[in-house]
Amino acid sequence: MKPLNRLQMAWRAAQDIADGMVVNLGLGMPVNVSDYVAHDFDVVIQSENGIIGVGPLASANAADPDLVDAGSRRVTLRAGSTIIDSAASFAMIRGGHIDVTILGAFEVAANGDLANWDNRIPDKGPLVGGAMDLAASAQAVWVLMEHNTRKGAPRLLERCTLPLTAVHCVKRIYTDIAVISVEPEGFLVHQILPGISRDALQARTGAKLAFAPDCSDLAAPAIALPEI
Amino acid sequence: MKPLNRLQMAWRAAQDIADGMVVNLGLGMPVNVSDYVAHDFDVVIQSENGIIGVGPLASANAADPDLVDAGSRRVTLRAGSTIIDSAASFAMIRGGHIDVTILGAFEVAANGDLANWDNRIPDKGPLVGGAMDLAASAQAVWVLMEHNTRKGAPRLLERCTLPLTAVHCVKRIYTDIAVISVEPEGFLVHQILPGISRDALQARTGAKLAFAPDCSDLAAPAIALPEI
Amino acid sequence: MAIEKRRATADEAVAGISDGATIMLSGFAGSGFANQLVAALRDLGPRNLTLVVNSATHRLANTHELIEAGMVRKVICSAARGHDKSGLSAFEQLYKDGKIELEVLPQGTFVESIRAAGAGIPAYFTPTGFGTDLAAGKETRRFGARDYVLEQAIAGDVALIRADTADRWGNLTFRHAQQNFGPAMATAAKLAVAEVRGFSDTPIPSAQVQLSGVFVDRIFVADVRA
Amino acid sequence: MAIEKRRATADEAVAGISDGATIMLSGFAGSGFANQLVAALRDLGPRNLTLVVNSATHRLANTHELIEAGMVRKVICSAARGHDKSGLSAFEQLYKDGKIELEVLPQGTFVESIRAAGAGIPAYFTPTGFGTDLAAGKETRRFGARDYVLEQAIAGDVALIRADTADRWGNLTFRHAQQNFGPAMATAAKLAVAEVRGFSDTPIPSAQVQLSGVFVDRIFVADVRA
Repeated sequence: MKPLNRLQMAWRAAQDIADGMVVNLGLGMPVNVSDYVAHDFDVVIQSENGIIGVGPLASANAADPDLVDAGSRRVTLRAGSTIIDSAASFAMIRGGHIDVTILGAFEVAANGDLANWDNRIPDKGPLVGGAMDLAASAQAVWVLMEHNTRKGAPRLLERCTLPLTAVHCVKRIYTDIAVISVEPEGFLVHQILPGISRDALQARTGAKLAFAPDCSDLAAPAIALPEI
Repeated sequence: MKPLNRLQMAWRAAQDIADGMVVNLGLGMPVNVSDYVAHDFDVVIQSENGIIGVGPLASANAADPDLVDAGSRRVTLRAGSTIIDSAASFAMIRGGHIDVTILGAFEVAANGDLANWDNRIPDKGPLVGGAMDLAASAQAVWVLMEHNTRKGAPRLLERCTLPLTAVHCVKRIYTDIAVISVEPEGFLVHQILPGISRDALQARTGAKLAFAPDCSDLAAPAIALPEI
Repeated sequence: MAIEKRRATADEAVAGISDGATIMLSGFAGSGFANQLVAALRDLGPRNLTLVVNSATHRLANTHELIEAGMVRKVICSAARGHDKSGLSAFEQLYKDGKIELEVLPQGTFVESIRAAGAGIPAYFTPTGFGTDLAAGKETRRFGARDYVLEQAIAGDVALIRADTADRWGNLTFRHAQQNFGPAMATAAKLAVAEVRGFSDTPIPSAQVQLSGVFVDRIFVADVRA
Repeated sequence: MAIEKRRATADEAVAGISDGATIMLSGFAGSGFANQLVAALRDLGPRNLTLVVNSATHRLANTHELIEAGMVRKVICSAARGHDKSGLSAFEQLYKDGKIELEVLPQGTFVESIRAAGAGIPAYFTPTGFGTDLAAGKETRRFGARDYVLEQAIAGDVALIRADTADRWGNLTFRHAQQNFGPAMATAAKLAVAEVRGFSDTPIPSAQVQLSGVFVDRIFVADVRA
């Protein structure tokens, strides 16, 4: 079976979102998660720029330049939404009022350390945005990332090598080939893509893996990536 | 000439309020100041409970139990007003956005220390309310108080004897017999009630007084106290 | 499945509040008291409560009923007495007898500490109170030309707040000066319960919401006959 | 005499801003940039500015024009580059050449520090950034089971913010996500100037005001043709 594509990974994370949750979705892959939340759920999507209750992307003719999410996407408001200023938005984030934030990452360590910002792009200044606040203070931090870099290096490590975003924060990791939680003892695998053995998964991972007793197959429906 | 009564003292303080000022008025005597502000001035009266733009007291049939100032008085709103919550109200106060607060006091020291709360009423608990915030952070603290206690003891002192509200904060004092500013060197008298000599004023004061070169007569129009 | 935060009775709205809880009560200057929730809390009868309330006694609040019922161990407030000068209130009698613990804070510190708890800030420096008895024993530090006091966040287990209108998401509006401590308290408590005048079957328009339902767990529509 | 905060032109609205000033600029994610005021500031041409702005570069903001004009000594932001991956922006070139000073903060710390300045709080502890490069060298302290970083307030000389509607008291409303950093910046700056879409000849109703005019010193009604 093929590894999950980015939208399938978003779909898989969405399956773990419960009714009534307040969720913040990071730029890039994570924002797609909202498309796969059960339609009859009341899930509140919070965006750092102050929107509480982000709806789907706006259609071209309904797009409003002042109705944007933190990723500058023109969005709609869900019923029951409101908008607050940035000070209040980050008070909400830092105060622990976000149940789950789903973030992209470069690396996650077995102690839950997260590295998802990088100030080492040559000549470019650092860009951190709201990631540190979200990672430090959301009730749960879930990571969506490929299991390995394009060069095949592991992203799940004993210790992060890149600059940290926050310490001891990641609870779950959804990769293209596995679903893994971070426990006090380290990484615990809950699902593996059929066709990948436990040994093969361990070989592609930079830290010791444990396997849950009920470890099962990772599966997702077919979802085509949009043509770009 | 008779000493100023409480409303005349409020009138006198009101004469020093400039157009456009943001003013907070303490419970008791100070709230009367608003009645004597020039009618063509845009003065914004802030109340600690979050009203920005308190208007006159409400008439009996217009009184609204939810439209109250910090003293539980049923008030009206002026044009251009808004209402914020207590956290925002005290952020405004502590942040230095109040131009003048006019407070009652028990004692003022020559170094500007203010004592206007008292936790020594037998068996009663302490009550401080918002006085410490106002005294510490308004751009100017003006005090309205009788020059002496009922027993004749001075309220203007070298050092306060009662528990302090804030240190080094008072800028001006309006008493029933004088208008005095607090300078780095101590008390400076700007107006004295006609018939009271400088020596007599000094004798009723617990700290050294200096007199401004343009020290003038304290005068106020006749204002009858309401019958209670 | 739709979010449903409404509770049919005040008793259901306060259900589960237990001994030793820290309870935040909104209201100031006569407006914003969740009196029906407080009455239900009194009937529920948990003991050893800590109250976080601006005034230990206000003639329009029924905070005193919790105190009279012997349910309160400690009060954190900015005003430990009302303006009533006749006799001693229940609080004052207990305070005189050393039977209730008291922490008095300047009102701005009181509410900023509540806001801080809701905003994930454990401590902050404030100029308020420096050099006064209320800062005695507290850490101080000079920044620039001024001296400041380090104050700590105040978190609650429960906030009982009063608002005007709620919708099913728990979004709230407030009448005039009714909000006072309510929004900050709702952010600072694990369980926030709002007593409201009315319930809107349609969502409150985004620009009219004064406190997001994210901070509100239960709604009780006040009984107008009470 | 009625308060009159309106200025007829953007030039008048930014008049008096001088060399060495700390300028706060609102706007985030494409909304809330006071671009006409920024253009007027560029024409005015003060030097050695410190900019407090969330993004040093955003394709819908003209912050970069101040930087390109060599007016900026330092930038305090949470994003020192845009998402544009092609080439180097003016900021990035100066940064590469060591010709501009940079302070990067987590976005929540950035705005809380601005809010703190406006709220009279010189410093506060936050969990954000603990254990990361952005907290290197900063004071830390443990409260309960967590570690926190001490962060300092960020005050401004001037805030240039964008809003929707103003009245003559300077009260403001904002469209949707337009407010972002504007309200906090207005409270933190000595001089707050608001660029607005429209002016209301009647007072904005109390419950609709999103930022009190107490915090707003000058109003400029944006030129729709610009």
